[in-house]
Order: sequence, then C-alpha cells, then structure tokens
Amino acid sequence: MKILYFSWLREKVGVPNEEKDIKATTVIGLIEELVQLEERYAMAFSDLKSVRVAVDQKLVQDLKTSIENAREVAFFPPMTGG
Amino acid sequence: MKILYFSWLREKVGVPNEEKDIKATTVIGLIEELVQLEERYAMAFSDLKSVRVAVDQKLVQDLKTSIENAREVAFFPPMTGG
Amino acid sequence: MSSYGINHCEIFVSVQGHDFNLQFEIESIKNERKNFGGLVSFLGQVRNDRDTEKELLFLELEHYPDMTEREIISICQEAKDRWELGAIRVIHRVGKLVPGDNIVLALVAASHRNEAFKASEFIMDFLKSRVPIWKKEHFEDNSSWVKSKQSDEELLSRW
Amino acid sequence: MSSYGINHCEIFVSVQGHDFNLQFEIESIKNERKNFGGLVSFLGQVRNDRDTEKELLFLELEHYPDMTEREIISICQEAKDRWELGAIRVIHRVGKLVPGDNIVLALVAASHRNEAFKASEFIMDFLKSRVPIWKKEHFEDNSSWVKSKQSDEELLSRW
Repeated sequence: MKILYFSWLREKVGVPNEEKDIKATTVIGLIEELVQLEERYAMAFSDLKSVRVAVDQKLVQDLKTSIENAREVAFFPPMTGG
Repeated sequence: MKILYFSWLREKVGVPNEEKDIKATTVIGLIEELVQLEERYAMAFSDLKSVRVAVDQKLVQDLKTSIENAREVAFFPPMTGG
Repeated sequence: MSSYGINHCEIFVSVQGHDFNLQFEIESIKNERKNFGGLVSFLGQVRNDRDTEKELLFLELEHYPDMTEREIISICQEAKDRWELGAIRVIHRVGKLVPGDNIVLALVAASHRNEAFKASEFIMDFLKSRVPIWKKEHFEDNSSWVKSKQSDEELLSRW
Repeated sequence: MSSYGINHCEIFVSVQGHDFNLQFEIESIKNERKNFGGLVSFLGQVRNDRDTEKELLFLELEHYPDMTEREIISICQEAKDRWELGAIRVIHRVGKLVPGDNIVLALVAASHRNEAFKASEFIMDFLKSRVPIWKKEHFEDNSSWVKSKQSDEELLSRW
C-alpha cells in the first residue's frame, strides 16, 4: 500500500510517501501499526485531532473507515488553500 | 428654477431641461403647477408612483419636500443602473 | 472621474462613455497598495437575451451628469464605513452599448475575502436602484425603457 | 488542467506553478459565451502582513497532485448544481510565491449577479479548507506552516 504524508506530517515522518505491507484493515489500525514501528511516526500522529485522512484520494471523516483494497492512504494537517 | 427630466419623463415632456418661474414651494406643488400648464406635463405625471425626484441632485422621498431656494429639481422614473 | 483617499481606502469612481480594462484597473490598485490579500470584482456586460423573442441591437444608457458620480461615491463611502477595505474602484459606462460590451465594473480590495465580497455586493445592489442611470433597449422595430425590478429594490433591505 | 462542459456551464480548473492573467481568463469566458451578464471574480494574492513583526520572504504551497484538481472540480460541480451559472474558471497556484504574487483566481459567470456572487463565495470558502493545499511561510530566520482558521471552518456551515 502507498502511504503519503503532506505538510508537517511529511516533515515529521521524513518522507513524502512510501510503499508498505500493512496488516491493518482500517485507517485507525494503520495509524496504530505505523506508531509501533518508529518514534517518528509516533511524533507525527501524537495529536489525531490535527490529522486529516484521504483514502484513494477521497477525504474520510471516520478513522474506522476500511482501507481494504485501498491503493493509497494520505495523511495531512487541516488544509489551508485559497 | 431649472427643471430636468430623464428617461421616459424627458420623452413625454419633450425637453431634457427647462428654466421656469415657479410659484410653488414644494415638490408636489411644482408638479401640480406643471400639470396645469400643458397636456404633455399631465401625461408625464399621470402616475406619481413611477416618478422619482431629486432636489439639487439629492433624492427626496417626500413629495412635500420644500423647493424654496432650490436651484434645480429633477424628475425621472425608478433607476436602472448597474 | 474622481479619486479620494480616505482612511487609507482609496475610492475611485468614473462615469464614462469609453470602455475600461479590468486588468489595468487591478494593476492600478496593486500599484497603490501591493498587498491587498483579496480582490473581488464584478463585471457587468450587455446581454442580448433580455427578451428571447427579439434580438437586442443596442442599449442606450442615459444618466444625470454630476449627480451620478456623486451618488456612486457616496455608496462607496458607505461601503468603506461598513467594512475594512483597502481600495474601491467603480466604473459605469453611459451612452450606446452593444451586446457583449462592458457596462459596469466594481472592484473591491480588502485583507479579508469576506469583507471584499460583502462590499462588492453592497455596491452593486445600490448601483442597480439608487444611481440616476436609465437603460433603453433598442430592437429592430421598437425600443423600450428597462423597467426597474421589485426584486432589486427588495435586495436593498438586506443591508 | 481540466475542462468540462456540463449543462452548458463550462468548468475549467487548473493547479499550476506559473502565473495567470485575469484579463485572459475573462476573454476565454467571453469567447465561449458572449453574453454572461455578470461576472464575479475573486483574486487572491500573497500578503506580507500576516505577521506584523517579521517580513515574509516567500510562501511555499504544497499540494496533493491529482487530488487537488479533482477536489476543486467537485466543488465547482456542486456550485453549478446549486446556482444557474454560465461558466466557472478556477486557477490555484502551487510552489514558491513572493508577496504580491497571485495565488488563486475564481471566476464565475452568470446571468444574474446574485448567483455569480453566491457561487464565487461558495467556491472560495471550500477552497480554503477542503482542498489538499498547505501553505508554509518563510521568514528571514524561520518558517512555519500556516494554521487553519476555525473561522474558515465555520464559514462552511452557511452553505
């Protein structure tokens, strides 16, 4: 699965994107799996209220959203476009 | 006193403006005085709900507004700018 | 053509027969104040679909010289008092205009987009029914004065 | 860059590094449909007064390629469904921008000014907090990501 990070989440994780074999089947499961891996993930996901998620480029509100069959999951802070 | 007419009021009266010696001291008095003069004024002022008035280039809502000391009074239909 | 600088909000108003250029007007604001953040513009043009039966040949805009410009300036000053604005530029054309021609431009620059939007809508609402300008539509075989709309009058009550 | 013609409302969206020209974009709409009646545009530029203490050197706009453009198109389609519009053109720049540079342009053409104003505000409100773009401010000796504003989020509830 392709995982993407933007803005300060990208800076904390240290890479813009990565391919990972993931066991988790939901967004929150994926976050917990990443946080177990390394300290940089734990730092990036320390405040989930500031984290927004897109599954296959669609914004999802619920962290329990399934990621089974998803090609890519993106994590980023609240958007500041316009 | 200078009296100005715009849009279809100008077309009905037949002139864009004219100088007149006026006895009336209010807007409604001026209208009544003009209507007595000639049929074209009576036609122009036949429906006062469609007539807007400016005294010295300031819109007035009340037909009883004084025109004493006024230099010019203008009559026109509701505006359609923009 | 009139230009006033009040409370750091530059107000520019012109009632003119000749055309204007939106890009030029925006550059004028940029030159005055480099950082306006947000700029809202309304550009009005002559349509030919007012009456679907007939093709509009041209529009004739009559106005009350002197008073027109002064009324527009007073609308802009009212807008400047209600919102925090950086600059306002309003240009209204008069005379004969054909379909596709520019009629009116209202530009409002502000630090916050919400204020620029509000001020621009406010100015357009008042231009529609409080400025001494009248439109006459000329068709192939007849012509008629555009009637004021009750809906335009009602819009004023929201301010 | 994407262009869709749906229900006679042309939607054009571009997320790009290079600058744009408002006059050119307006001419593009005019060429497509001669008589739009009213055209509302919002032009956003980089200010340098976000932090009055420090001078902004440049702004860096990061985005989520592919998704950004698709999200903007979906906002425009929602606007098209809510109001009767003739054309929508949205351009959002990404990359490094200095104070005074254009950031974003939202153009909406419609027969009635009220609909053009509403649609344009709607699009800007959603661009602010529903499109995957993030701004980083670079000053002389530090840099920081722009925080999203609660007030921008609250504006969405009015639609």
